[in-house]
Amino acid sequence: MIFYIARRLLLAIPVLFGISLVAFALVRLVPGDTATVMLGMQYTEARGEQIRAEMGLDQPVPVQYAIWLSRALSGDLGQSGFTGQPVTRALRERLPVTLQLASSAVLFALVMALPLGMMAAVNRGRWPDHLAMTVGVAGLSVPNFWLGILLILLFARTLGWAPSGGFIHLFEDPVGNLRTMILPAFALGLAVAAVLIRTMRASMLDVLGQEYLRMARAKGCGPLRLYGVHAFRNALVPVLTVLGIQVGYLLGGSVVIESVFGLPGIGLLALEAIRNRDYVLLQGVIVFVGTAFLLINLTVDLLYAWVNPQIRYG
Amino acid sequence: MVDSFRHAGQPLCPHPSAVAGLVVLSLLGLLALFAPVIAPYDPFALSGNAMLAPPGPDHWLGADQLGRDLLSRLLYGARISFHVAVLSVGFALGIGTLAGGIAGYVGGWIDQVVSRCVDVLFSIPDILLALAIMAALGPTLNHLVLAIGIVYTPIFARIARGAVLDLRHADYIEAARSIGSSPAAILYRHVLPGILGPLVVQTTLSFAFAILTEAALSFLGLGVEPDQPSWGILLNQGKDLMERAWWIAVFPGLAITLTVFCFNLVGDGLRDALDPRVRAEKRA
Amino acid sequence: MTRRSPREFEPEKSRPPALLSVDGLRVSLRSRTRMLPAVQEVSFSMQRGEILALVGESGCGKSLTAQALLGLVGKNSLGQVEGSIRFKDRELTDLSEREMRAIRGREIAWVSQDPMTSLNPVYPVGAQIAEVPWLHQLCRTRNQARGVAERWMDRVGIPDPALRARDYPFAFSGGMRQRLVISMGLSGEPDLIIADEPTTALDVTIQAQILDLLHDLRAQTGCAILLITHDLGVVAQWCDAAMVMYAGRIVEKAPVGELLANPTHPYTQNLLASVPTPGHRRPLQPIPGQAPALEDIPSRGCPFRERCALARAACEVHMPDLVGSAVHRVACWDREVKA
Amino acid sequence: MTRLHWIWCPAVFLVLAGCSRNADPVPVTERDAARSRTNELIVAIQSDAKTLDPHLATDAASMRVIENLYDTLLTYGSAYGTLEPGLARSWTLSDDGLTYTFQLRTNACFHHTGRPVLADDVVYSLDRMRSSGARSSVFAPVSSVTAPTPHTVIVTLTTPLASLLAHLAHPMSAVVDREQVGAGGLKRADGGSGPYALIEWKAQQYARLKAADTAPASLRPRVPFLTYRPLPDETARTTALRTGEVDLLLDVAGKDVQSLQQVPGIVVESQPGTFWEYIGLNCTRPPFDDIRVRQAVAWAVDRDLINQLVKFGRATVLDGGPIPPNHWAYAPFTMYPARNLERARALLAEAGLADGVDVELLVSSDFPYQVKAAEVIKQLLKDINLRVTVRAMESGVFFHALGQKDFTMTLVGWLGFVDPDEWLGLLFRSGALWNQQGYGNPEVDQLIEQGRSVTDRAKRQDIYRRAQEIVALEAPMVFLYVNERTSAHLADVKGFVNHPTVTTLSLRETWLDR
Repeated sequence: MIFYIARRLLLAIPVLFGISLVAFALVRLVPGDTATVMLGMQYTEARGEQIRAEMGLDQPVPVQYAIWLSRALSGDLGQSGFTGQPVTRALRERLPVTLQLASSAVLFALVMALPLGMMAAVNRGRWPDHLAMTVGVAGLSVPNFWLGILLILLFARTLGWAPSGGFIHLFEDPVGNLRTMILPAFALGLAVAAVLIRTMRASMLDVLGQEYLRMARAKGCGPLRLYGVHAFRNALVPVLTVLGIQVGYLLGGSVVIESVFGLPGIGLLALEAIRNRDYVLLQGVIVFVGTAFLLINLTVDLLYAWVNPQIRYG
Repeated sequence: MVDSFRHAGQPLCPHPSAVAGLVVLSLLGLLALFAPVIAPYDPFALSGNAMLAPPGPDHWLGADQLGRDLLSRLLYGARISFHVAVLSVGFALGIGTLAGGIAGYVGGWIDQVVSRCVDVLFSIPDILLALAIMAALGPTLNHLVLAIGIVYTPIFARIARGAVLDLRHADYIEAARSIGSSPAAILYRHVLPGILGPLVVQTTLSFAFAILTEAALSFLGLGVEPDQPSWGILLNQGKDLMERAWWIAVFPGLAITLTVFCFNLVGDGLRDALDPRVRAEKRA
Repeated sequence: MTRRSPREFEPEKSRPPALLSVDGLRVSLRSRTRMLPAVQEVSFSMQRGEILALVGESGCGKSLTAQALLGLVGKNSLGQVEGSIRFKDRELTDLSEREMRAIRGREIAWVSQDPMTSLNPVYPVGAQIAEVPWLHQLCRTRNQARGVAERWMDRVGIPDPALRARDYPFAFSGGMRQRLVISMGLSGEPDLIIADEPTTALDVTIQAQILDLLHDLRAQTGCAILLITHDLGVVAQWCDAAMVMYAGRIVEKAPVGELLANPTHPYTQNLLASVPTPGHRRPLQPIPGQAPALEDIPSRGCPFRERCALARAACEVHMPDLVGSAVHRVACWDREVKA
Repeated sequence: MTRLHWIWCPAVFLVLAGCSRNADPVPVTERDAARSRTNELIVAIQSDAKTLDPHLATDAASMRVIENLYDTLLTYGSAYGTLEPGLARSWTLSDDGLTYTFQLRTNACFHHTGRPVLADDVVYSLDRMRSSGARSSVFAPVSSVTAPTPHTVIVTLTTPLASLLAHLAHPMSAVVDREQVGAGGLKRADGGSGPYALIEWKAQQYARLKAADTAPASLRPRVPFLTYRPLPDETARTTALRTGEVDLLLDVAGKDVQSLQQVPGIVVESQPGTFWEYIGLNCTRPPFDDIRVRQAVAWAVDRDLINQLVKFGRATVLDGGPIPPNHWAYAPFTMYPARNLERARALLAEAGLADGVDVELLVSSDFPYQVKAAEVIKQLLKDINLRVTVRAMESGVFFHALGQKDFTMTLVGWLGFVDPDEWLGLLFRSGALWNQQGYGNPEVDQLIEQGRSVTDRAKRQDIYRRAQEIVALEAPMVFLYVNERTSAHLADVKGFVNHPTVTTLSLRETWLDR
């Protein structure tokens, strides 16, 4: 098991390296730079050069990359050119919001998808199946930002049940926090739920055809035990894998959803960084998100091993 | 044994939903194609009188803040959506399949390089990647196509590579090789047909994603020129007017949802029909 | 033909009331257009301690018959069960699903075809075995159930059961897994075990071990075993009586000795002729053609006629009844000729 | 056997997510000391402040927060165009108009260090503004700033500067705490002595202020806590006001005015403002280096239509000069009374562009109403064969492009504060920093110089009228309209004054009737 993790981590290194390279290169293709945006209308060559020199942007790009990479390896992603705030601190400030948003979305997706997918498989070809499959396709087809807008219109503007934007910290006002999170989590989670419903249904159908399930019935298991215990955990294995893949969607989707709901998370941070041509911050965000994606996938694989004992020992 | 009996005598399901999706898509495609003929108004024509006109006999789907006819804008918007989807997915399909196919077929360090690149692109969430590319290139239609194309290239590369790897050692390929067929001929005649199924499915599904991504980027203001009637832009313009003029945000959203829904239906149908693995599962 | 049951075979009528008696069992499966009869006119009975074989090619309805006995078909839209299944003076077809559940595993156990897939891969085997006594409230605590499970693992010959109970199925070999499946069947102390081809997935030496085990356990617990198999060798060696099934119908039924010595139905004869007999050098004769698929079973007449060398006009029209002596019955228009 | 622990995994994840809050050095007691809806005024702003350094800030959001943290020598009076004492309790001007002497208040203290504000600090701040600040150019005629006594500041000029006092009253002409600047800059810190002190600033969430203990009782604001919440989405802002999540909106979009007015419990106040918008034409680049092409645009634009479509008819069309009617220097003349396509076409033909030309119109995507206006202009100019491509950019890059004169045509706005020099001098003088059109006319330059040095209001009025006429005629900018300034607040917010400029100084006198 430890070898397995170690191997996975080793394999992640070139990918991480690649991400940093892409982030670095891409960000430097963006027209305009931090100095130009900071100075705006008051930009002059001299002052621009001065600021670039302060930020080390006057060095050749490979040198910049080398310096940045060596610092990044020691956990220092540099300082935002725009606010002077360390990137790691900006990330740390914003992370809880995105984390809460993404995990609420996943929670919502699981709560919705697992029973629906299971019901669909058990009642294959009948109305619960059709319902679940319709949700499964429709959920994938609704643009999440549109859904967000509609939710705001309905629940925030018309009914007044939830605020239409902004963020309240969990510890400052748990109820308020929940109220600010529920709509974005739904808007973001629906597509994940759709994918999971389909996966759950397919894997459940697969499991339902397995001999051990007939065996369990022959043992005298009732439906609850049959589906809830014997089938469920087996069916979960592909669902977990797919969930891992969905993390990428969640991280990307949170950019849009955070923008729609005005949630100050990593996604909004990325948009701000683009807006301000904040090189250091933007590459920090991309590298961070890429790393998070890899780590989450690793976690999912470990979870996978936990659900599926064969891998655990293999 | 019950299972082996279960679907005996059941004719191969013709996927009515996929057919319906295809019909609606063709209809949408025709509407987009003939938008200049069908559209009741010039989609850019301003009108002080029609400002925020609700849906009615003059403007079936209402008008926006600048008095532009929403139906006409939606029809022209479909052109943008389809244009971006077709070109970007075409780009992704071409480059991705080529890169993945070569990587899988040749193997060695080329495979390593391609695979790592694919991993890297996969690790950056698609919207974020597209955003960064759009920011780097600037908001034009061609750049939009390129950005979305790049984002969806790795998936095709991965599929093509996997399929080619599977096929590389298949008996009939070995046979072709042993009778001295050139690699190009083998790729074209034997490998390509073998990977066509998954690629067709992925292409269809990618259309759906591409339309969503285009809408999202336009919505965030990193899409095409702001007066163009891209569905994402229409939505963005509608969002602040929701209370006064719900139709501006609702109809484009419906258009996106419908189109993507149809692509998804067709994609699912194709997957069931073309993917032998799924077919086998379905039979079981 | 070395081993025989301790009790010699007796005529049915002189015996105590049967453990199981099946009468006119008919199982139909729903297809898109109609109900297809997959099992028809199956009647037989079993005594306590008896090992009865149900023989036939794959797809002939053996497993379906077994599942009907367990009430695993007919309770959903896929199939429909008609006829009577009397088990210990209860009519199983009248029981509710809940009542059936109390019987499954506890009174009628099932040992499935494929040990490789019959164990749930994500739970330790001990827990899976313990589930049976726990579900049927044979034990008051989970610990007791675990103890029962370990005891049964020990009895089916799994070394070091306390330790191995915590292992997952993939850690066991095929033979070991079949032992586990058997111990799972036995842990409810059932009166009837339905063993559905318990050895097909195993290699020959393991096969013999497993069948020996079943045989011994029958002797120890006195349970009856309905052994479903396509292997006449297995029938000859371990069973008391046998029924031959073809296209959902029982075509011949006799004590094993009688059946082997005096096969009457042409299908049985063909079946025997296609199996190599040790010591006898003779050419093997494969049965021409193949068993009909479910939807191809003719709605009238003898289903075997297509492959039968003795087919005649009557075979086209009516299905012969299962008739004959109390011990040996056969369903063939040709039986008079034979007799 | 039934292991359902996994159900809890996401839940635990959720809780952990909440736990990882950042460790701000501010003690909790201070952060939340007895704050409640009865003593806290929550103001919604369009975007988060970019910096808290008054000398660097150029965006309205930053100014909003900063102006309540800092003192200036003078402040704007609540009547538009008047000035009142601030840190300076009195001032005198020498007869030659070149030396201003300010007497400082003695009871002002910096929040962070508790140090009294002395003349040295004023000198330091003015020098900082003159040398590197965003508004250094307005202080160009200042030759020296000295502090002969701890409470006297002398500002010496090279030429008379009529607008100096108005410039000093600008909220960003703030006096900053030198020690705070040295301690790591003011970007995220409070170096002020103003009525409110910063408690906590959480990016994109809120900036929380409380009434400064250091302020003298007479100047202490009536509301103990003041919180700014950035809500970038227009809809979210109005919703937040309706649901009472925020108390005050400083900018209400034209489309929302009507609907908000109908909501009971919400007070909407509107008056003509000083934020005006224009089409900027780059006079150094073809085709707009030709005055006729510029004039063609001015004639081809339908200001009323844009006002109607984009501003819901709530702005005031500028058909003459840029200074709005509510200002004392307003010049009542009309240069472009209505759209006149014939004239526009004729002018273009004269310039040899009868077949039209392609131009790019640069706008900032951060101001959706300007993007909308650009869309309208694109259609309007199509009628005279000017084929416009609208290009929207994020504001940072956009303003850089403007500053570099790297554009052909733009649509943007300008916020005039108090002195007419802020309308004309900064924009139309040859080589002026904000003269991104590259416009130059010696006569205008001369008029602007005159306007600066003459202190008599009536004379200045004439001078600026002349300047406006020339500028409107030569059309480096096509003036469109001046916006209404509308604020909305809950009815129990009392004493807030909706000022024509962005200033919110009246927050000091605002109180909550709860």
